[in-house]
Formats: sequence, structure tokens, C-alpha cells
Amino acid sequence: MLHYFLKRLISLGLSLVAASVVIFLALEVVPGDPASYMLGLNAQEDTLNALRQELGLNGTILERYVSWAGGLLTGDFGTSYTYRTPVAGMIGDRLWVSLPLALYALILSTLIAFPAGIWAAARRGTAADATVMGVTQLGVAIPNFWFAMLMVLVFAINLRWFSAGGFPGWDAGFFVAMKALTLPAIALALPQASILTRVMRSSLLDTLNEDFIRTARAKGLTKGQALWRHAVRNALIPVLTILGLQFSFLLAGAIIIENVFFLPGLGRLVFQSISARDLIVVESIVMLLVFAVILVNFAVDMAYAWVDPRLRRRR
Amino acid sequence: MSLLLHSRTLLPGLVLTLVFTGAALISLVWVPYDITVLDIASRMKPPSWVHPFGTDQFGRDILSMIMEGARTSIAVALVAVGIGMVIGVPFGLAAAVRKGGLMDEVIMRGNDLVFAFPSLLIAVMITAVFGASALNAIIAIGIFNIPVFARLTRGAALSLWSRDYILAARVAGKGQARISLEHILPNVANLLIVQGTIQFSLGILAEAGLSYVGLGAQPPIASWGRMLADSQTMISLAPHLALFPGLAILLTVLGLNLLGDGLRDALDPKLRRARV
Amino acid sequence: MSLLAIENLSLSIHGLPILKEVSMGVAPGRILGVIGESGSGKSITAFSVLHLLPNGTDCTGRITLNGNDILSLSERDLCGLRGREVGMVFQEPMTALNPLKTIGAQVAETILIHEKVSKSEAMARAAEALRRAELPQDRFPLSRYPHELSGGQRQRVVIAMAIALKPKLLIADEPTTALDVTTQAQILDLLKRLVAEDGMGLMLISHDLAVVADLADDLVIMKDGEVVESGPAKSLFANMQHPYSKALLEASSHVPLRTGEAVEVPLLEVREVVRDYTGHSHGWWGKTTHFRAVDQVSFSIRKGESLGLVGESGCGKSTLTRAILGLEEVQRGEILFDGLPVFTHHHANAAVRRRMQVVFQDPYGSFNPRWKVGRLVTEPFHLLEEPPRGREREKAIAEALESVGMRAADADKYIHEFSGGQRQRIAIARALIIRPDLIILDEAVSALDVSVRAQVLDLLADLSGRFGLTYLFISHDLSVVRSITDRVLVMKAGRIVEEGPTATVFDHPKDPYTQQLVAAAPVLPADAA
Amino acid sequence: KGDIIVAMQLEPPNLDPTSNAAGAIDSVLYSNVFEGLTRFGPDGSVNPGLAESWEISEDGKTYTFKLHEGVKFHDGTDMTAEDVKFSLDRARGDDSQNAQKALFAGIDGVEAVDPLTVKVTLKEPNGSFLFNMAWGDAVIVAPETIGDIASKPVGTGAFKFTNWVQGDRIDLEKNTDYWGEPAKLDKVTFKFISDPTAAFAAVMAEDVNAFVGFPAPENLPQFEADPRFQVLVGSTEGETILSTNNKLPPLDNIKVREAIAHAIDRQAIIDGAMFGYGTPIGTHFAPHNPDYVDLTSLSQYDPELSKKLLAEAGYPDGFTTTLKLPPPSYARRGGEIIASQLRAVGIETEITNLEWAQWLEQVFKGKDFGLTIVSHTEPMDIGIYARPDYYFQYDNPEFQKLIADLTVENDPEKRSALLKDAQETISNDYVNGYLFQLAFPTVADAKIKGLWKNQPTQATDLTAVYWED
Ligand SMILES: Nc1ncnc2c1ncn2[C@@H]1O[C@H](COP(=O)(O)OP(=O)(O)OP(=O)(O)O)[C@@H](O)[C@H]1O
Ligand SMILES: Nc1ncnc2c1ncn2[C@@H]1O[C@H](COP(=O)(O)OP(=O)(O)OP(=O)(O)O)[C@@H](O)[C@H]1O
Ligand SMILES: [Mg+2]
Ligand SMILES: [Mg+2]
Repeated sequence: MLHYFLKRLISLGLSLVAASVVIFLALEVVPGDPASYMLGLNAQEDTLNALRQELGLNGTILERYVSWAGGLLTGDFGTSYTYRTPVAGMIGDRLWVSLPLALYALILSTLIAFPAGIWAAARRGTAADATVMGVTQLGVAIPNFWFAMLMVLVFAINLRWFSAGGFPGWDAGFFVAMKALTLPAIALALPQASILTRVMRSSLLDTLNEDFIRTARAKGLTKGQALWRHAVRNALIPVLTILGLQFSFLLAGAIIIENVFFLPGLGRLVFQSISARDLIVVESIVMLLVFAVILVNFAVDMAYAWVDPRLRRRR
Repeated sequence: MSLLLHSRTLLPGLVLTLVFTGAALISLVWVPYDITVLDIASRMKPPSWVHPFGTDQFGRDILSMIMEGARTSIAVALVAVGIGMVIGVPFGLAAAVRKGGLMDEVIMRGNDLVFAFPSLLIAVMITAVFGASALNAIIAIGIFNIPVFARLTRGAALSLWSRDYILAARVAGKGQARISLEHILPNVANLLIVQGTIQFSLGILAEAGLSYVGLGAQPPIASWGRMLADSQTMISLAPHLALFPGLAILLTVLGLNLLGDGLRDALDPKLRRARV
Repeated sequence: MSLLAIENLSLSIHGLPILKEVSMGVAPGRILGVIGESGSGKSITAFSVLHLLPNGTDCTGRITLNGNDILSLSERDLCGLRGREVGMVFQEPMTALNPLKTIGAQVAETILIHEKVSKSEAMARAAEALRRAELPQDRFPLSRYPHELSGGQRQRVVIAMAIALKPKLLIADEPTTALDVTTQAQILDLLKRLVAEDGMGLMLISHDLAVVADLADDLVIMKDGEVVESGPAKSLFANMQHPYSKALLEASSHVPLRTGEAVEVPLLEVREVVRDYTGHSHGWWGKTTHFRAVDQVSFSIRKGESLGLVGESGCGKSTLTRAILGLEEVQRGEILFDGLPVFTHHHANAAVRRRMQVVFQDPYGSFNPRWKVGRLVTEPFHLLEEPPRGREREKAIAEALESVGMRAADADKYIHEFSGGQRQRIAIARALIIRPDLIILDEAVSALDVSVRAQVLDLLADLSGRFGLTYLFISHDLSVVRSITDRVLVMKAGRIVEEGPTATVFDHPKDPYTQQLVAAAPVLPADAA
Repeated sequence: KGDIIVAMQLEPPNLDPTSNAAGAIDSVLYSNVFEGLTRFGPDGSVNPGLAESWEISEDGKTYTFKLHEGVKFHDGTDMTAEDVKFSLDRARGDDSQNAQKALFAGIDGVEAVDPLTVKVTLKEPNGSFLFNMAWGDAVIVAPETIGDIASKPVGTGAFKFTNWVQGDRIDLEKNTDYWGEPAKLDKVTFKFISDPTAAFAAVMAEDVNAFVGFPAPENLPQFEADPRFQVLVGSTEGETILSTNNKLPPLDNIKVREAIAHAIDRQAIIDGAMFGYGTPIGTHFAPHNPDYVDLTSLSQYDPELSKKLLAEAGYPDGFTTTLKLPPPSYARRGGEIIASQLRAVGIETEITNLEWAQWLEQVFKGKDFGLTIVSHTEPMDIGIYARPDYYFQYDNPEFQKLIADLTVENDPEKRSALLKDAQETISNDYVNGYLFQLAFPTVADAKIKGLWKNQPTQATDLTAVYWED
């Protein structure tokens, strides 16, 4: 186990280095000069140069990579070109919106998908199953920004149950903040819940065909008991994979939704930063997201071991 | 024909898909109205006999826009899936030749790396470098199809490599590349077709999303995602502007997903046996 | 009074008739053997007793267990019955256990379902059941997971689960097919002992006459969903009436007629061959460990000879095969074919390779399902420098197919259109098409029904005579090896432990392992007619 | 009610108006938090700000400002002549990062005569110096607080900065020690909502009390019809033009440019892109300015004439050029309409949508474009036509002389004549396609009074805003 852990840790580190090089080089070729963006149409060349010097834009590629990557290691993400504040602080603030949103959506989709998937699998071939499957087909097919638009139209403009967007901050109280995140979380969660339901169902159906379910039934367990005691946990393994993928998707995929609901999250920050050519912010956020994905996958692998004793020793 | 009856989802999926590919093909030669001509005076007209889906904020016929938009969506998604397959499948085949070998390790880690990047951000970065266009949308979507197909192919190929008929081919002196082509590829083809339709539908969603944030096809090329983005602020004035492109995306993606599911049922002998 | 009585049970699934008027009974303390080839309805009969049938099943007739009519019981009552009154053991020990739960928990579950006892008490009783199934707690703690046990040990866990509540009836559906002979013998002994100790009735299902022969008190022979013959085992074996039963018995002890003579020229020489797998890196810093699958093996095969290789699963038989075929390089030693090395400069020697072919065990997995038979059969042509084309190729295909008793027209069919026996014939045709000198048969008949197996063995004997073939015949089934080989090698954990003429080795085994193996092999009663 | 939530589209990237071009900084802070020597009034007039009065020397080169007494920065320190000197010297220094450094280029020296008197000497007389000093880039800052100005602005205005939740809002509160007329509101929250749909939803759901610079003109009729809201449609300094690359063939041909001008139907663009909000213009000058000349008749919509002109210029079958569009909807929508109108006379355009950074790089700096649409929001910026290296590359020595004369002219009447001349020159040369003056819509709760209607500079001056009972 420890060996496996270490090996995974080393490969995790290598992935991060590779990712940082890719990100840095990609943004290196992005045309556009942050200094001239900041100073606008009437800026003079000497002013621009003074600003570039201050932003550290005049070094060689290698110098800049080393100073950036070195900074990352020590937790210093640099200073935003446009906001002129430490990037780490900005990301930290935004994370307090994006992370809860992603978690909220993840929890929502899990809460919907697990019961729905199990329910449909247990009633395979019935009208109930067909209904669940039909709804999930729709859920997968619906573009989430369109769904978000429709929800705003109905729930914010017409019914006025929710505000149309914005985020009052956690200081405003937990429930107020959660309420503001509700519509976006639903919009994000819907397609994810649909996918998860389908995976849960098919994984469960596969498991229900396994011999050990027959063994359990021969012991005298009812169908339901066999399902809950033996099938669900076994069916969880593919579901975990999807769940891991989804979390990273939710974290990054919120870009559009954050724009629809004008939430001050990471997604919107990165979007703004790209158009402002605030490259240091973009680099750091992409790096952070990649790190999160790799970390989540790592956690999922570790969770496998928790679910599946066969993986606890070897590999 | 009996394939069609095997699955409850195949037929509706096929019909929906045909409707939209049909619309796209017809738009190559004919659309009800020329969408490059704007008629500000008759803008935002609700659906009527003259304009079955109404007109948009510039007075263009929405039906014609949807037909041409179908072409854009389908072309972008199809080429992106093509890119994914053409690059991903050989990678997957190569990786499966020796599980845990250097090649496998490099390809799979590369895959993980691509997967680790948030896809929309990469699309944003690509368009920041090269500018927004349908071509760049294709590249951005295509890149993320590569690891999907590579993984799928590798997974399926690995299980095939342990089959006795592969051993038989090796006994017949065939090399790894030849075996991959002659034995592995045909046997993963079904899976690839099924995954292909699913990636195709995801590609259509992705194209809509990219166009929605302004990174996809540029005017005067019609695009469903941009139609949605453009009509967003008018949703309470003229809901049909957002309704029809939204429905077009929904139904096309739905159709492709149903088709994919149906094909999976029809082509997977394991499931077919279970049903008989 | 009979414990279980099945009377005129007819059953159909989705309108398709599966069982026709099946009757049989089990008395307490007695063992009923149910025999029949694959698909004859043995398992379905067993499932009907527990009423664990697939959806869309219709049945008529009566099944009474201890006087209760099973078919009219509610699902709740049935659940109360399963596991308490009737225990069941299935064929596949590898998949019959939930991989995520400890063996203790899985055995205790049977108890917890049916009796209101505390968890610790259930665990204590589970330990007792496992002990009776010969898995004492000091060596196999309850906290073990299934993957930490061997196949035979897992089957014991399944048995412990089935007997935990001392059921009146135990149904064992092919409980040993997936196990090797020595383990099989132990499991059968265990079952016999439990029946004797608890006085329960046992319904033992198998397709192997020999397995049932020395255990069963009564016998039922099934074919195509019907009982063709039944009665007390002793008298039945002595006096078979139904033609099918007779054929089955004949096929089980079939000895093919062999012609052809071995000459004193070695065709294949294996000298001190060692094959290591670099494998699982255990430990803290991941030192790569070596696993020696084949250890200092030497032997030779003469031209025209049929050499047997027997040994338990995992002893290295297939690994050795791959080395001989030049698919994997060996670490030490050399393999010479007709005096030429199989491997030269780390590459397989093509000139040697084209003189050897192989037939694999699984008749379903050894063909690419997307190719037609014609293409499949000619695949070895790849080894030839100038493979025949056009008409000549057609002719070669026709000849090969006809020589194994198939028709030339079969070349245009796909492999799924054939039965298992036919597939194995096609596999042999594929091996024959380049006229090799040596054919390696790796468990080539193990997956076939007895009657089909007899036919294929006949075919092999016939071909060796006609084409002067040399065979390396690998199997774990001693009776088959005995019937078709001249000489035999016994392999254990990568080493050859005994070697000699087949009859001598099997009748007077010298090595303790060989003795154990021979003793474990099930045999038909000598007086079987 | 003493608090208000005002929404706007763009969030300031930082809070230092003196080192960043972003208009959003001024939109939040101008006049509310920071003040300059002079200040713009709601009508665009230049009024006294921190300077109570001033004297201009005979030669027009020396300005002596008399500062208000008792002005304090929000940190409690006094605002003195030293601070003014510091601010102006900082803006014109060698390492200055001021986006409008040109405003200060004419300053020769700044001298703090006594704590309440500042003397500014110019190199040459400059008729627009007082105007220049009213810009947001010329506000007075204190040297002690300059280090944190980007995140903690400290000014002299009627509101104090309290909090900034980046990506969401900025809070201000009433400055009780204000030197002038105190603000009527106690608390102000600026919220930033960039997405037009979200903007609509937020106003409709009454999540915000006012939206200044409402981004979706198509929704304004709905607000107008709703008694809960008032809609103020004001003017801006934004001339929206079809900028033309005057050096790129065939656009270097005046006949071609004239043809383009006649191919464009301004009203269709105003209707189609702005839903009717916007004033047609025929030159680069704000229509509300007293010196404005209506020259729209020079470029009447006349596709036939346009085709004829194209033929005369040697392009009877038209030609193909590029049309690069920055993000605002006036450009994106207007672009589609113009493309369709140009196509009607035979000119094909390849549309490329650009982000601002790309636009700056490609169009503004790289001059790699044929046509583009952009709104020039700087007040009184006709002078850009005198810069031949400016991105549309108009190089007319006559015009350059006109502007040079204007800079040194102090006599209002002569200035007016020169300005009119300048307008006509560029219009006659068809330098760019002149489309319309950008409207500035503000949607607000019907009970809010005192909001600026027009946008003489980018500012949301809330010092006079109050709730009506
Ligand atoms: N779930 C099912 N649905 C439909 N038909 C079935 C099902 N299970 C078994 N059958 C059919 O019932 C018949 C009897 O099957 P059964 O499993 O009892 O055979 P068996 O004698 O146990 O064979 P084997 O030795 O291979 O286990 C076969 O023809 C089989 O195809
Ligand atoms: N590729 C491999 N890597 C590592 N170990 C292997 C590999 N192939 C086989 N082994 C191990 O080598 C040993 C011999 O395997 P082999 O397949 O030769 O056994 P076998 O005698 O043919 O068994 P069976 O009767 O089950 O086919 C086994 O313990 C097996 O686990
Ligand atoms: Mg069976
Ligand atoms: Mg083997």
C-alpha cells in the first residue's frame, strides 16, 4: 500500500511539472500585451515600458518560468497584473464560491443519482425504469446554460423565489449564501446527475448478474436485501470513477454557469483574466485546476482501495 | 431491420438523427430564406406560416438559421470526433500491445495530462492564441476526444490481447502491428462506433457551449450556440428566439444519445444474447 | 419418507420448454447424483427447488420439500426456506463470493438472516461452520477476504455458508468443475463427510460421470430437459438401459484406437529450460521479484510420439508451451527442434516455427469472431514464404476441413455458427493446414462434453496415424492423458517430478505428488457396463 | 432609505484611477471618492472641484489654483498644495504609469506656493488645460496612501471606500467630514454584472436599485412600461464609428470610403443593434456639444450611389476586406448588420470577433485590419485625427495644422470655428464611417432621484442622489 502510494505520489509530481510547462508555454504564445490592455488607447510607449518592467514581463522565458514555478512551490502565486493584488489571495477568495458551488452540485447530483439509479435498476424493464431512463436522456442532452436561462426566467423573473444571480458572500449567513448558489448548483448538477444515474443503474445491473448475488439469494436474502447488502457497494467502483471526473468538471465547468448567474467564482475570474491578458492569474488558476483534478483522481484511487479490499495490498 | 426492433431507443434515435442530418444536407442546396440578408423591419416576428419558427433580432428566418446551424454543429462535431479517432485509436492500440510497458506508460500518462486540463479553459486558450473560429472549436473539442478514444481502445484491446485467437495469430508468426490491425481493430470497431456517436453528441453540446461564449463559428456562419447567446437578452420579449435553437440542440443530442444506446444494445452480442 | 420430491416438473422460459416431466427425489442422509451434458437442464432443476428462476418462467408439476409445496409458497416463506432448510453450493468458487466482504461476515450472514442472534454469536457459529468445512480459524481468520484464498478454499467458504444452519437438503451444482483434481477430491470428501455427520440429503450435480460415481447413492441421468434413466447408483452402473446412458458411459471411458509408431529420432529437445517472470514488486521500495514459472525442465519428444504433460493448474504447462512455440524467450537452457534452436539472436526462428502448431483449450475464444472460417484456417500460411493463393488456397482449406470431418463449404461461415466440438475440429484444421510435424494440444479437450470429447480424441488418434504427427498433449485430466499418450511427464511448481511410459506412471506412480494426483483422479467403477 | 445598490457592467480591475485606463475605475470612484482640481458637471461643463478658483496669466501659461479650505483625506490628513504637487508630478514623471499621460505633457512645473495655493506653469498655452484637470486620471491623491491605492483608495470625496469583494461588489459609505455639500446617501454598493441577461434579471428581480449603462437596449421598453422603474437615456462622449484603415488598399481610395459611407444605413444599425437608442452622427463629434455640425447628409444611405462610386474607383464588382469586431454588442450586432449592408453593394467582409486584448494587439497596435467598429468614449478627442500613426492612419497635414492651432487657441469663438472646420474636414475625407453617438441608458427604481442622465465622462456621481419618499 505504502509503495503504491509513493509511486502514485511520484507520478502525481511528474504530472504537475509537465502540466506547469505546458500551461506556461501555451500562455507564452498567447498574443496580447497585458500592459497595453491596462493602459488603453492613449498610452505612451515609455509608460508601457515602465509598466512592463514593473510586471516582470521583460525577462527571458526561462527566467520567468523559474520564478513563476518557484513561486508556486512556496505558495507565492505572484501579483496580478491588472488587480495588483497577490494572486493567491484572489484565488482564495474566488475558491470560496467555486468550491462550495462544485460541492453543492456534486452533493445534489449524488443525492439524486444514487436513489434514482438504484430505484431504476431494482425495477429493470418496468415503466418506472423507462421513465427514469427517459428523464436522464433529456438531462444529458440539455445544454446547461440554456437550462440555466430557463430557470432564471421562471424562478427569478416570474416567480421571484430566488434572486437572479450574484453572491452575497458567506458573511451574509450560510442559508442566504446557499440560496444564492441553489439555481447555479441545480443547473450544474442536472446533467451530472443524469450521467451518474445511468452509470449507477448499469453498474448495478451488471453487479446484480454476478454469481455472488445468486449465492446471497440462496442464503435466503430477499431481492432487496441482496441489492443493498451485496450489490450497491460493488456497483460503487465505476460510479466512483465518474464521480471523480465530475468533481473536476464541476470545478472548471462552472465557467459558463458562473457567468449566467454572475457569481464571483474562479471560472469568471479566469475568463476575465484571459481577456485582460492577466496571464499570471490564468496560469495560476489553470495550474490549480489541474492540480485539483490530479489530486481528486488520486483521492479516487485511494477510495477504490477503501471500497475494494482487493486493492488494499497489491498493485 | 431486426436490429432496429431489438432496441427501443434505436429507432427514435435514428429518426431524430436523420432529421437533423437531413436538415443540414438540405441546407447545402436550399434554405427557405437567405440568412445573410437582414430585414430589421420584420425582426422578432413570432412563428407564422411564412416563418414557421419566426424571425430573429435581425429579421432572419429562424428555420433557415437552424438548418444552417445544424450543418455547422454537425460538421464541427464530426470532424472533432474524427480527429479523436484518427489519433486516439492508434495510440490506444499501441499502448495495449504491452501493458505496463514504456509506450503504454507514456501514452496513458499523456492521456491523464490532457484529461487533467479543464476542457473549456483549453478551448478559451486556443481561441486566445488563434482567434475564435469554427476550426479552432474543432481543434479544441478534438483534442479532448483523443484520450477518450485512446483509453477506450486500450481497455478493449487489452482484454482482446489475452484471447487465444491472438495467441493463435502469434503462433502464425504475425507481428504486433499486424495483429493490432487485423484482429484487434475490427473487434473494437463496434465499441468505437458506439462511443463515436456519444462523443459526437458531446461535441455538439461543446460546440454550442463554445459558440455561446463566443468562441465558436463566427458570423455570418449560423451556429445554434450563438443563436442562443444572441437571443438571451430577448428571452422575455421573444422567447421563440431562444426556444428553437435550444430545442434543436436538445433534440439532436438526445437523438444521438439514443442512437448510441441503441447501437450498443444492437451490436453488443452479450446484451443481445441476454435479451433473446 | 423422501426429503425432496420433484414430480413431473415441466418448465418453460418465455414459452421455450426447458424441462419436461422431470421427477426425482432425495432422501435424508443419501446422495443423489444428477448427470447430463451441458444444457440438459440440471441447473434449472436445482434452481426450481429454491424457486430462484429467471423472469418469465412457467412451471407445472410438484416440488415438495419436507411436505411443503415449494411452487405454491410465497416469496417470504421461500426466503425463510432458502439457506435454512436448503443450502446451495455453486460451480464457480471465484465469483460466488462477494469480493468486498470478509468470509466471516458472509458466512455469518446466513445465520443472521434466519435467526435472531447477536452478531458475535453469529460470528462464533460462522467460525464453527468454517471449521467443519476445514477452514480452521487459526489458519483462516474470519477477517480474510475472498481474494486472499485459493479456489478450493473459496469453495469451502461457500460450503460453510450452505451448511451453517445445518439444512436438511444441500444442493451442489457442479461444485468442483473449476478446481483441479486434488482439490476436487478433497471437496467431494468433505461433502460426503458432512452428509454422513448431519444426515442431510445431498443433490450433487455434475456432467462428469466419474465424479459422481463413487459418491452417489442414487443417480439421475438427464438429457435435453428430460430424465432418461434413474435408480440406485450401483445397479444403474451395472445395468444401463437407455441408449443415451450407455453412450455417455462409453464416451467417459473411451480409449481411441491409435495406429502409428514412434521412431527413435528426437524431434523436440528441451534442455534445462528456465522461465522467470519479473513480477509484482512487493515491499517498501519496490524491488522487482522474480517468479520462476518453469524451473530446469528437460525432456525430449520423439518423432511420431504422443507425449502427455500433466499437472495442477498454474504449474507452468502453458508457459512451457509458449516457450516451445518461440513466443517468449527463456532465461536459461535451450529448446531444439529437429536440432535447430527455436530462438536465434532473440528472435523466433521462422524455419522452426512453421513446423509446429497449437490447439488451445477454449473453443470459443480461439477464433476471431469477425473472420470467416476460410480465413481463420489459413492464418498459419503467414509462416510460409510462398503461401498458396487462389485455387490452391481453396484446395488447402477444403483438404484441411475435410480431414477433420468438416465440409469444404464451411469455409464461408462464421465461427459462431458452430458448436464447441466443431470449433475444436476447426482449430485442429487450422493447426494442420501447414502440415506441421508437432502439434501442441493445450487442454484441447477439457472444455468439451464427454461425447464430443470422445469424437475429438478419435480424430486426433486418426490424424496422427495418417499424417505421422507428433503430439505434446497437455491436460489435467489423467484419464484423457492415459487414453491418448505413449509417455507422460508430471509437472509440479515448474519442475518435472516424474517421467515415463503412461501406463507405468499411472499404475505405479513413484513420486509422492504423482501418487496423490492419481489417487485424486475420479474413476468409474470397474464393473460399469 | 439611506442605502442604494447600483449595478454596472464592468468591474474595475483595481482602484487606482491614476494608473489604469479602465473606465470602470472612474465609474465607481470619480467624484464619489476622488476629486480633482476641477470636475465635470452632469452637462459636461468644467466646474471648480478642489480648487475653489483659479487665475490664468496673460500669456496663458501660468495657472494659479486656490484650494478649498479644510479639505481632508478620508484618513483624516489635510489635503494641501503639497498633495496637488505630488499628484501632478507623479502623473507626468518618467516612471509614470498614467494611462493619459498626454494630459500632463504640457506642464512645465508645479509649485506649492502656500498650503492652499498651487501654481502650474505650462510650456505652451493650452486651451483645454482646465478640461484636462477634470479627468479622472488627474485626481488628487496623497503620498502617504499611494502604496495601497490599488486596493484601498483614499480620496477627498463625499464617500469613503469601505470594502471590495472582488468579482462582486464595492461598498462605499458616507464621508461625514466632507468639506462640501454632504452626500444624501449613507451607504452605496456597486455591483458588477457583466452578462446582459443577468443584468436584465437582476433589475427585474429588484436585486439592484439602479443599473447604470444598462447593456441590453432591447429590454428598455419593458422597463419603461413598468411603473416600478424609470429609464434615463442619456448621451455619452462615445462616437461609434466604422473605423477604416486609411492606408490599406482599396480603402486608401477616398472614393471607396465614400462608397462605404453611402452603403451604410445608419438608422437600420441604430434600430437593429441598439434598438433605436443612439443619435446618428456624420462626423467625429458629440451631437450635444454646442460646436457640433450635423454632417449626416454627406453620407446619406444610397446604395446605388455607392455602387456607382465603387465602379468609378475601379471596383465595379466590389472587393473583400476584413471586419474585426471587439466584444461590445454595438460592435458585434452592428458588425453583422454592416456586413449585410456592404454585401448588398458588393463588398464582402470577413468577420472576426476579437477580445479587447486581441483588438488592441491586432487592430490598434498592429493596424492589421480593414474595417472595425468601435466607440471612442474619450471626450473631445477629435485630435486623434491629427496623429498619422493612429490606428486608422489618417494623414492630412491640413488637418494636423488645424489641431495645432486649436491647442494654442484660447479665444472661445475662434476655437469654435476651428472645431467646426475640423469636423467638416474629416467628414469630407470620409476617414471613417460615422455611425451614431452611443446612448447611455440607466434603469433605476422609480423613486431614486438625482442620478446623472448623461455621461460627459465615465462617472457615476452619487453625491446628489437620494430616495424620494
Ligand atoms: N436465464 C435463462 N433464460 C433462458 N433460458 C435459460 C436460462 N438459463 C438456462 N436456460 C436454458 O435452459 C436449458 C438448461 O440449462 P441448465 O443451466 O439447466 O443446463 P445445465 O444442465 O446446468 O448445463 P451445464 O452443465 O452447462 O451447467 C439450456 O438450454 C439453457 O439454454
Ligand atoms: N505473464 C505472466 N506474468 C507473470 N506470471 C505469469 C504470467 N503468466 C503465467 N504466470 C504465472 O506462471 C505460473 C504458470 O502459469 P501457466 O499459465 O504456465 O500455468 P498452467 O500450468 O498452464 O495452468 P493452467 O492449467 O491453469 O492453464 C502461474 O503461477 C502463473 O500465475
Ligand atoms: Mg449448470
Ligand atoms: Mg494453461
